[in-house]
Amino acid sequence: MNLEALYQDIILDHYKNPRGKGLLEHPLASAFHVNPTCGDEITVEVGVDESGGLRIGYEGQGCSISQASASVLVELLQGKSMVESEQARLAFIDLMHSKGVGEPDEDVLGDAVAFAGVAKFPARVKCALLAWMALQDAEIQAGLLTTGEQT
Amino acid sequence: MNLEALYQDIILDHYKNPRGKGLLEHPLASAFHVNPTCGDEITVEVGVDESGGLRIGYEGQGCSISQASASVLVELLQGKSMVESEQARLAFIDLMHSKGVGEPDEDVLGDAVAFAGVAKFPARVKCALLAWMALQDAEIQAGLLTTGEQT
Amino acid sequence: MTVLDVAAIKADFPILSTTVRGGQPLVYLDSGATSQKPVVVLDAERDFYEHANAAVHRGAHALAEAATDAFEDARRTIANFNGARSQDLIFTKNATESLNLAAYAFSNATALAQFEPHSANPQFVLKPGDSIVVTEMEHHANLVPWQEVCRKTGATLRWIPLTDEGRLDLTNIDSIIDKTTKAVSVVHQSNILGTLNPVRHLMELAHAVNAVGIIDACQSIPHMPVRLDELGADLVAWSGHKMLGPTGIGCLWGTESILNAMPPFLTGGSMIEMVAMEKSTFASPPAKFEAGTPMAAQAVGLAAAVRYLENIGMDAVAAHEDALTQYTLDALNSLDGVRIIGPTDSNDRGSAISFVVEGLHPHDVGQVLDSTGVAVRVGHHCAWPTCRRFGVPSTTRISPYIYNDFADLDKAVLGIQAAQDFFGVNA
Amino acid sequence: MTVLDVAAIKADFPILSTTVRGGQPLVYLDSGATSQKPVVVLDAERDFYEHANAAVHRGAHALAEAATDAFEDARRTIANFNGARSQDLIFTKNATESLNLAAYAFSNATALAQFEPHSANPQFVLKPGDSIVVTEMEHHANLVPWQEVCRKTGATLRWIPLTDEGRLDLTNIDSIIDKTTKAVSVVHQSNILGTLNPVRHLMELAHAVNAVGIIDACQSIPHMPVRLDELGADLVAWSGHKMLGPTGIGCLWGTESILNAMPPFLTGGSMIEMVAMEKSTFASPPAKFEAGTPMAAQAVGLAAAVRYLENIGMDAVAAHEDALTQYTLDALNSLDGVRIIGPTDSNDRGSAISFVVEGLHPHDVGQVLDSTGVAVRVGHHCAWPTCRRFGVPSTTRISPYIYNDFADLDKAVLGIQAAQDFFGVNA
Ligand SMILES: Cc1ncc(COP(=O)(O)O)c(C=O)c1O
Ligand SMILES: Cc1ncc(COP(=O)(O)O)c(C=O)c1O
Repeated sequence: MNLEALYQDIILDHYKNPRGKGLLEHPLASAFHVNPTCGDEITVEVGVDESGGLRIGYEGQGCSISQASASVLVELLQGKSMVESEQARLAFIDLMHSKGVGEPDEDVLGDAVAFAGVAKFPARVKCALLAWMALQDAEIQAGLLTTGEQT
Repeated sequence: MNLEALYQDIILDHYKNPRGKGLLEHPLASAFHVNPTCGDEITVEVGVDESGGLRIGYEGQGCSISQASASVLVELLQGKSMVESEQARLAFIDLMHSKGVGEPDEDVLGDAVAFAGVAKFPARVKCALLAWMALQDAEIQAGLLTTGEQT
Repeated sequence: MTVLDVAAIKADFPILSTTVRGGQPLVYLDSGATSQKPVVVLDAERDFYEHANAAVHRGAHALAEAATDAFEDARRTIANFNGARSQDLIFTKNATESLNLAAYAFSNATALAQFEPHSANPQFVLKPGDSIVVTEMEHHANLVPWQEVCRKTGATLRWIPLTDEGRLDLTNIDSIIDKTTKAVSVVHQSNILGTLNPVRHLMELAHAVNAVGIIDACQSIPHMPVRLDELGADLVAWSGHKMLGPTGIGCLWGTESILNAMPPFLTGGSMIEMVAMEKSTFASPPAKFEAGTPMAAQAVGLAAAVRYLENIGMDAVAAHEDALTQYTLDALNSLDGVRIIGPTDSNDRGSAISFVVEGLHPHDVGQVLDSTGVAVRVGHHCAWPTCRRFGVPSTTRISPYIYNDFADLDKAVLGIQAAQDFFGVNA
Repeated sequence: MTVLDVAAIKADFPILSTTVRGGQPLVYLDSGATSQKPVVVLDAERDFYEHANAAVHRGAHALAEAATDAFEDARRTIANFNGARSQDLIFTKNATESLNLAAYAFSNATALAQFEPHSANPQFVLKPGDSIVVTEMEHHANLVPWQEVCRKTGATLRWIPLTDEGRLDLTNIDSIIDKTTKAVSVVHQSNILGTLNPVRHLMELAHAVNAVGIIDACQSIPHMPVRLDELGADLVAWSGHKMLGPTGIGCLWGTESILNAMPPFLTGGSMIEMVAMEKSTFASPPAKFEAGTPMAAQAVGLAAAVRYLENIGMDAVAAHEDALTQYTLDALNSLDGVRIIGPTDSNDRGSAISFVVEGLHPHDVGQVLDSTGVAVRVGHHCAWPTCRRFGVPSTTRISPYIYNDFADLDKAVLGIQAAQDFFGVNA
């Protein structure tokens, strides 16, 4: 059993106690993404606060990995600058594509390092990435990110 | 080499000296058949003479087997009654589908027994049958044969 | 114990003695997605490549004859398995292509009708106001192609709804299949609910209004005796890979008259009669629907699979699966927090059993099972609208086959309980 | 001697050490129809079935992951072989399906335009007056699908004629490819004449009038280095079975923008984004064009074939074939009563060489060769209009590959002379 490697306590905790769940009052943009193999859904909304920091809201339904990943994302990136946020988002995508041999940087990824084990389960990588891809889409729509920066 | 088993002298003779080649003056019906894998073609025409015997004419181009088979057909069936002709035609088709183990009846098939060896070469069976299938078609069109009798 | 000697059967499938996830013996319960292959199938394919490989129907040399013979023998074997004539059996790459072939008959004939009205068979020509009928339990393969036909012709898609038990609700069937209906295409046995549908009756309703009747037999032909001529359909589609055959081969059976009436689908080599730059004419079925170099080795492999099933006997296969189904239903019905999606008793249902576990997402259930070596399918099983109908985003599905025994199902049940424990939802 | 160690290569192909027709060692010279398979390809397929077989892209268990990995690795390997990105490579069952996929983009978009004008990409919508351009040397697979498109849309088919040497006659090309032209689809290397066509130039002419440019690379990719991004095409089709791969798998490569613009072809599972009874949306390429359970084992087999070719090196393959071509042309040119159909010198031509023997029908030539163990193709080679252009009903074709040497070709030449003797036409 390598279940524990996948379902780190941090992941289970975020799954059972999601942080920052809920949509924004006045979002700049909203992106709805779905995992076509299992039907999991997420809506990610973005805005900008007075000090220029990112505002993120979300709603969704899905498995522990997809939901915990959304919760970790919001906790990690809420209020961050676009530069910091992009650094973390790209680091998370790299980690997910590392096939389990990546060395996550906790300074950049915070709780998201707990997802390192997911990268060993290719079929679950899509679950972990769902919110992060929706975020990218919402940011592009809001004009916070240009398509050239897509990964 | 089992070439001789396929290309019996009778076949080569009919190929080089085709009997009864040429179309009829006033056919009752005419059928054009083609072998879609090699492009060989035949036109078979039928009519009935004063004594009720079959009249057959043909034109075609193709390999030794298809052309010799047409020549043998005409020589064998020209002037025959429909009953005799059908007996021979069906016997020939049976022979061709015998995979080389059939015992051809020379009384019924005449020179056509020489085609027994062709049945061992599935790709050439279609060549040997080309004229015989066209004949059937022409006979049906002429009302000499009903579709129920098709094989 | 069931009627089959499962231990002996398992031994014929090399993959079933492998381990996964660091040493867990594989328990394969995902045969609804694809089946495993016995060694005779792998040997038959290899033997073809090593002794008979050549382009089928396109040559006159010794190998070309051997390849053509092997391919047409395979067609006879497979047709005969389902009581059909070999000239009525078309090889495709999978059931999805088979169903698209059927659907394209309608969109192609409709397009043709505009420019060559006399070449378009009116049976297949659609116009706004016409309808096509499917069910709410179709696999996407028997839904999306018909949606596409409707988008291209202006026809309307209708569907037979489901009861809460996962059966077809035929209450208003007269207003669903009516004189506007040009095609009725229904799944024989649902891959998600397990339901066995009254297809004969539906085909009769279709024919009563002169509609073409089509059956998706992907989940029935591998699991029970099916005589194609007794289903009452015009066209029947299924896949080879779900019945012990190789990937890359599917089948479409049709009556002689429908195959003659349908326009060709894929066009090119081997399906023609004559070709000129200006115009071509087409061969008779089945060649008419088999453009290009065919999947010859796969046809030979599927024939070996069919002979393997014939040796066991499809009655025995069905009896074995009935026993497994009853066993699984009993076990799941007795588990707290488990809800079966589909018929909960074993009447008129197959061995594919979907369920949800309260408080747990199917992905997580499947992951725990997987960690114990048990392979089940999680997701919407390409029947997303059916999931919606039952208010769930997805399900977990156990789908056993001839190589599974009660012990395999016990492991699955243990795995479900382990998942409840792991996520703490069994309190 | 050529650059390849043919004896060593032959040893990798089990079938090449078999005999035919009562003890004649097989000399296989029909690779233009289909190639033989090295043992590494057979092993790769078997290994997939014995260790990774599961439904690709449809499961989360260990085997499903292994199968998906193997399938996508195969896609990367095959794409990389031709300098392409894996997401631009679509798997089909054969080149014929690939070319039909391209052709159906036009007929489907045209039909859609009537009922959902905004969903139909104007690039693919045809109307009477529009034209599609092919050549007079197309394989039926790249001719009949376009004839069918024209029948369904009212567009006109045009073709580039041939010179007596079997080259494209571009004299009036400006009146063939003009502003009415919506697609130009041409064969890279002719399977009957051997001619290598100036496809880059033709693709430029196509793009100059905003037409979609399509190449049939069935006979080039197996035989020479081809970088897809350097051909200038929008879409390129080829088959796996002609390049040492299994039957049942083909490829279609497309530029990112064309694949995004084209409507889907086969629809069903695995190609969707969301499905409801009322409406579905589609996945991005390549999934968008890969409906149904894919030919996973065959993709893995084709990847092994590609690795085998990479080990030899495609430059070496091409050099080897050039030497065989020159050798064959010299031998045939010096035979009395033999006429080559196609270029008689080795410039811009491949190794497929068609010929006719005065006074002999190709079937009879082939039969005599076959009786000596030599397998060549006779017939119209699915290029019937090309035969007509040269005033012959059919030809005999020698088409060697990496496993053939000069001795094989000597045997073929002896066989032709034996046929002349046997039928007494060499007097
Ligand atoms: C030039 C050419 N195009 C297309 C095809 C069709 O390929 P397939 O039969 O594998 O679909 C072939 C081979 O048959 C060919 O040689
Ligand atoms: C009921 C049903 N129909 C159609 C299909 C499609 O079959 P394939 O994916 O082999 O084309 C499947 C399986 O995926 C199925 O279970």
